[in-house]
Formats: sequence, structure tokens, C-alpha cells
Amino acid sequence: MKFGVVVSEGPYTHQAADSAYLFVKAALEAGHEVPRVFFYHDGVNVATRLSVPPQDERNIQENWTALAKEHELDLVVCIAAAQRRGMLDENEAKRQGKDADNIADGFRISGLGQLIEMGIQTDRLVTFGD
Amino acid sequence: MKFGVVVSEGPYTHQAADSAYLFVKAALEAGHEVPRVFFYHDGVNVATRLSVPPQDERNIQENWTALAKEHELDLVVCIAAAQRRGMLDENEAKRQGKDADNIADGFRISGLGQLIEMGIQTDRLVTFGD
Amino acid sequence: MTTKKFLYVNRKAPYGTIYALESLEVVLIGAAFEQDVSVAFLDDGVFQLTKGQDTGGIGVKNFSPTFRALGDYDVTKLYVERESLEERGLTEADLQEVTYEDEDDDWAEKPSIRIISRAEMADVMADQDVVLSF
Amino acid sequence: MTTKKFLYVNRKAPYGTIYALESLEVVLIGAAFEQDVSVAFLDDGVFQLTKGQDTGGIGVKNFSPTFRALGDYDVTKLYVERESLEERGLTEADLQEVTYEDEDDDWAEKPSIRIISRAEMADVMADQDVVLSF
Amino acid sequence: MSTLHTVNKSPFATQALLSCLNHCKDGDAVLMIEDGVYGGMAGSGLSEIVAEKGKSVALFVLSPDMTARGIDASRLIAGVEGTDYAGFVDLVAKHDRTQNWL
Amino acid sequence: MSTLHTVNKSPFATQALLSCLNHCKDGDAVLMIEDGVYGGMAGSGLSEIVAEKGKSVALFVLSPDMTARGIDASRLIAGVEGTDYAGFVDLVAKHDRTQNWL
Repeated sequence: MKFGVVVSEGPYTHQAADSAYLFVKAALEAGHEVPRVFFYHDGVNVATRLSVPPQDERNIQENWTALAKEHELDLVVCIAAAQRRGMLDENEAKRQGKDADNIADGFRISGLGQLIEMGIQTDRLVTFGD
Repeated sequence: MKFGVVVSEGPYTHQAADSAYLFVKAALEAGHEVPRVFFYHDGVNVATRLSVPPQDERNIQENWTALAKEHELDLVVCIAAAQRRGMLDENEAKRQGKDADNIADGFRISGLGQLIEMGIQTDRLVTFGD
Repeated sequence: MTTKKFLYVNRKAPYGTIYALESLEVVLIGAAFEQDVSVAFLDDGVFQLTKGQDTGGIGVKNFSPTFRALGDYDVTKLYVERESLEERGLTEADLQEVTYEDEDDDWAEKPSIRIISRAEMADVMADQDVVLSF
Repeated sequence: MTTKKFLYVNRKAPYGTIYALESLEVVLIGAAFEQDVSVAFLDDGVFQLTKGQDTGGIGVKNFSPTFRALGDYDVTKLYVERESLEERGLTEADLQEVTYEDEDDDWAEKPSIRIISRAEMADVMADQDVVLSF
Repeated sequence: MSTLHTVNKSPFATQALLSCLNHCKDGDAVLMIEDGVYGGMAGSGLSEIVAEKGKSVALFVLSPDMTARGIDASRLIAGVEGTDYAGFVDLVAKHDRTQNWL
Repeated sequence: MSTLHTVNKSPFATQALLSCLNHCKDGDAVLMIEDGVYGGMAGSGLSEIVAEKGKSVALFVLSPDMTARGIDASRLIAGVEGTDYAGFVDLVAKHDRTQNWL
């Protein structure tokens, strides 16, 4: 079965990004497909490569990047939500005249249409948020 | 009278950063001092210089930076909260081996002790959060 | 492309948090995909539709007029829960008018807001393919 | 340096959100400033002190043992509201033991957790110079 | 000695306002801001509880937040007073401490 | 046709669980996760409401979240079942749609 997953809250602040990660792992282990994970609202902050959590805490971004690499996941960061919150990739930074970017490997920035498309193309949609 | 202000939630997502901004402006206009504003929890995200809000929305970071410049405000971003959430200045980026930083002018990164110190040295403490 | 029943569920008040605004952005973008769209307002979500919102004093963008544009995007089913209104001391008269032009009825102007009971809201929810919550 | 009465107010459950953990970080740092510190647990904040927390299954750090270190930082007044416990079906026996050594009483080991009524909690709150809420 | 309490949550969504009212003392003030302003509305399922507390504590709503949400001042519970940010600042100064119910 | 509902908030802090229970239909399932697991505890002021709903809908709590918070399975309301992430996945697959009460 195909599962679409939405992450709506930021890392560390809310458990949503952790719960979603464990859910996606379990879904993949059970033989389901997860064609896309969509990061919306503060969920876009999961994608920053600049976080430095304490050594005895999990690294949420690295967890997602590793899972994406292992299973070729499509991790999509909503561009509208990301712009408000200061999440940019190299192209966006150039386009917006910003002198830095902060999106980690394994995440890509795209439009809200990708959320709707995910709803259309998957069998189930699960949101983790606040 | 001296007012200390804490901002505990991220920009746009929660109204806290807007309310705190209007409160600090009103306090200064009434002749009070605001020796420090402390950004904690997701409040640290207010300090990103990479945000690009829609043209018909306020720019929360620029509002704070301008107010800080006008009134020589001390805007302190909690280092522990900032590290988790990927908010770094140039020094921190270097120290942590990160290839980019994102703190805007007018904000400085420092420790939680600055929050306690603010509580000791001000007459009133007001928190805007979730 | 497959047509699915999409329900956007709004349970939060406007302005205190961004969910109401960012939900509306999804509804507008989603309209381009020509799905069967419904929007639900219950609990504090009913506050999103109050008329007379004026955000000049808080420096935040007033997005409430955008609801009136939904008809142009063929989003014509805005379900509002009666019990949620009542618990908050609101009536239909406190909500802004949102209408659409019915192309199947000689473009007659019709109300988009449908006040329904909690039990009917549960029926609407149970009749969807995709439920997006904000 | 001035000595003020600081109260840290905890009203949120642990792990679902970070407030409980980041509140504890403030308390620990604040201890170095030698103020008169109290910590209040009410509403869902009482869940922070339950014993037997084991976060292995959710990949999040278990910070509950840190409460037991508070005594070493001279943070010895942890006020827990009885009504909040009762509404949640909890008793003092569900909470972990937190103690400190009383230097004024030959280093006798004493409980840091003080179960108080809602009215007493209101009194504690009204007796502070600085109230920090999480 | 008295306290200014602020509440920024809708009383229909969270327990913050109720908990605040349960802990404030005679002579304190409660200022409802952001989504908290809904707590000042008359005719809701919670209005009576709020009005009753208004006999012993001073109740305020932040007018700019009220106006933003389309609530007319005529909808406020009798005794609940609207104030602007300057009034908010005065309330903070006037009371000995501020406690924020988040 | 049935729905899996998830609730991730403490029922003592927000109205999410109550609103969920008020809208789910016979044969639906409700899974309490994150801070939502407190809704599954026996002996609280809300246990009776939850237990009563358990007669018409299937009630679950996510065990890893329960264990994290120090709640032993023996504390659950009779009829509320613990499940792990694999069980969560199965519940999503088994029901026709998922509705998340945030």
C-alpha cells in the first residue's frame, strides 16, 4: 500500500518529526511504499543542515537524510512555508538574493501542489503535527 | 521601569514574536527601559536573516532588527536552543564546522545565564510564547 | 487523473497561530487539481469565518477576505458545525457571507457556508478519501 | 548581587513538546546565580515527574533522571499541585523520589517534592519576584 | 502586592484560562491576548465562569487582538475591559509581577 | 468503510480527544500517540468518557509513547489496547482513511 506522510511541526520542539520518522520506518519494514514525505508549517525546519543537537540527543535531520538515502525517499519541503521561515536551498538563496542557504542533503524544495498530488496518488495520508 | 521580555515561539507560526514586538515598542514609547529581549525555544528562529515572507506580510526579523538599531536593544538568542534548531552566527558556524550561518544583524547568541541575569536586573519580566 | 474527495479540517482560531492561513493556501493551490473539495470548520476553526476582522492593530495580514474568493476556485462546500458556533456564543449572522455562482443553475449566486450539526459533520468526515488536518 | 525569588512554572507534559526539557535546562543554569529558586508543577506539568520513564522506544532522550540532580544544585523546592495529580489519576506514589541534603540539619536527606493544594500553589505564585513560564 | 496574569490561548481549545482563573488571587488582573481574547466574549459556554471571577479580579482583553478577530467591544462580558498595548504596558508596571499562562 | 483517528494531545490540556470522540463513528478506531497517550489512563477525571466510547470504537495507545512517559500497561482503561509502530502501520492500512486530530 502507498502511504503519504505530512510533517507539520519543527524538530525537537514537537515530537511530530520523531513520530513520523518511526512511522515511516515501520511502514517500509512492513513492505508498504512511502512515495513522499511532505514537510509543511514549521515542519520545514526539519530540513536544516545547520542544527547541532547535544551529543546525547538524536539528530533528527540526519535521521531523515539517512532514511531517504537508504530507501530513496522523496522528502519535499514546502516552498511557501520555507520562505517565511528562512529555509532555502542554493537556487532559492540565489533567486532571493540571500548570502547563505541551509537545506540538507536528501530534502528538496517544491510547491504545495506536491502535497495535493501526494494525496491523490497514495492510498493513505497520515499527518504528524501539533 | 525596566522590563525584560522573553520570546518563546517562532515567527509567523505563532503570534508571540509580533505581540512581543508591539509590547516592547509600547513600553519604550511610555518611557520604560527594555534592557534585553531574550529569544528561547522556537523563539530563536525569529533571528534568521534568510526568511523571505510574502510581500504583503510583515517581515518579523527586519522589524526587530530595526527596533534594536533605533533603541540599542540587546536581542539575545539562546545558544542551547539555537544549536538544536540550526541558528548559528559566523563564530558558531566556524566552531561547529558548519558551512553557513543565518543570524541577522542586531541579534547576538549567548547563554541561558543572560535570561536569569535579565530576571535579576529588570523590574518586570513578560513572556510571549505558546 | 483520479478524482478524490478531499476534506480540509480547520479546528484552530486565526492569527494566534498560522494554521488557518496556511490551510487556506493549501485549499487555493489544491483547487487547481480539480478534486472534489470540502472544507470543514469546527471547534475554534469557526472563528476563522467571523466577519469584520481588522488586523491593522496587530501588524498581521488579514486573510479573511480570501474566503470569499473560494467560489471562483470552485471550492463551494464550506461546512460549519452548529454546536461549535453555539459553544462560542456565535450564530450564522456572525459569519461573513461566502457565495459561489452555480454553473448548473444558470449561474445563480448561492451560499457556500452550510451550517450542519455535529452528527452531520461526522458523516461528512466519514465520506472522504483524503482528510488533511490543520 | 540581588537575591530574588524565582519561580519556574511547568504546566506541560514531557516529550510531546520540548518545554519540559528546556525548562529544566534553565533551572540548572539558573542555579549558578544563587537566587531563591522554586519550581512549580501543575496541570500536565505533574507528568514530568512520573517514575519509570523509558524513552528507548521513541528515540528521544530521557531527561527525568536529571530532576534527581537538582538537590546538588541547591534547587530543593519542587511544588506539585495535588488537584492536578488527582484529576490525572495520579498519587505521590507515581512520582519519582527527589531528595536533597539539608546543610542546616546535619546534611539529613529530605524530600524535595512538596505536594500542595491549589490554594497553596496560588500562594507560592503570589510570593515571587520573577515567574518564568514554560 | 498583586499579579498581572496574561492568557494567550482560546479557552475553548486549552485549559490555560481556567487554570489561570483557578490560581489568581483577589486584586489580581487577568489580561487576555492573542487567541485568549475569545475568553472575554459574552454568551459562550464559558462566559459565566469568567464573569463570576470578574467580581474578585480585574479582567481585560487586548483590543487590537479582539478587533483582528472580528469581535466588537459590545460582545464583551460586562465588566471585561478593552485595552491597547499602552494599557498592557501600564498593567505590567502597575502590578508587582507578571505571570504568563502559555 | 471506517476511519483511523489519531490524537496526539493530552486530553487534560486540549479539547482534541473530546472532539475526536464526538466525531468518530461506530467501528472506527482511535489511536492515542505522543502526549495523547494520557487519554488511555484509568482513574482520571476523563476515564469514564473514554471507557464509554470504547464500547463503539476500538481504542489504542502507542506503547512506546506510553512507556516513555512512565505509564505501565496495567494503568490503561479496560479495553484500551497498546500497540507498537508496526501495529500503528497496520491500523492505517486496515482503515479506509486516517484523520489526525492535531
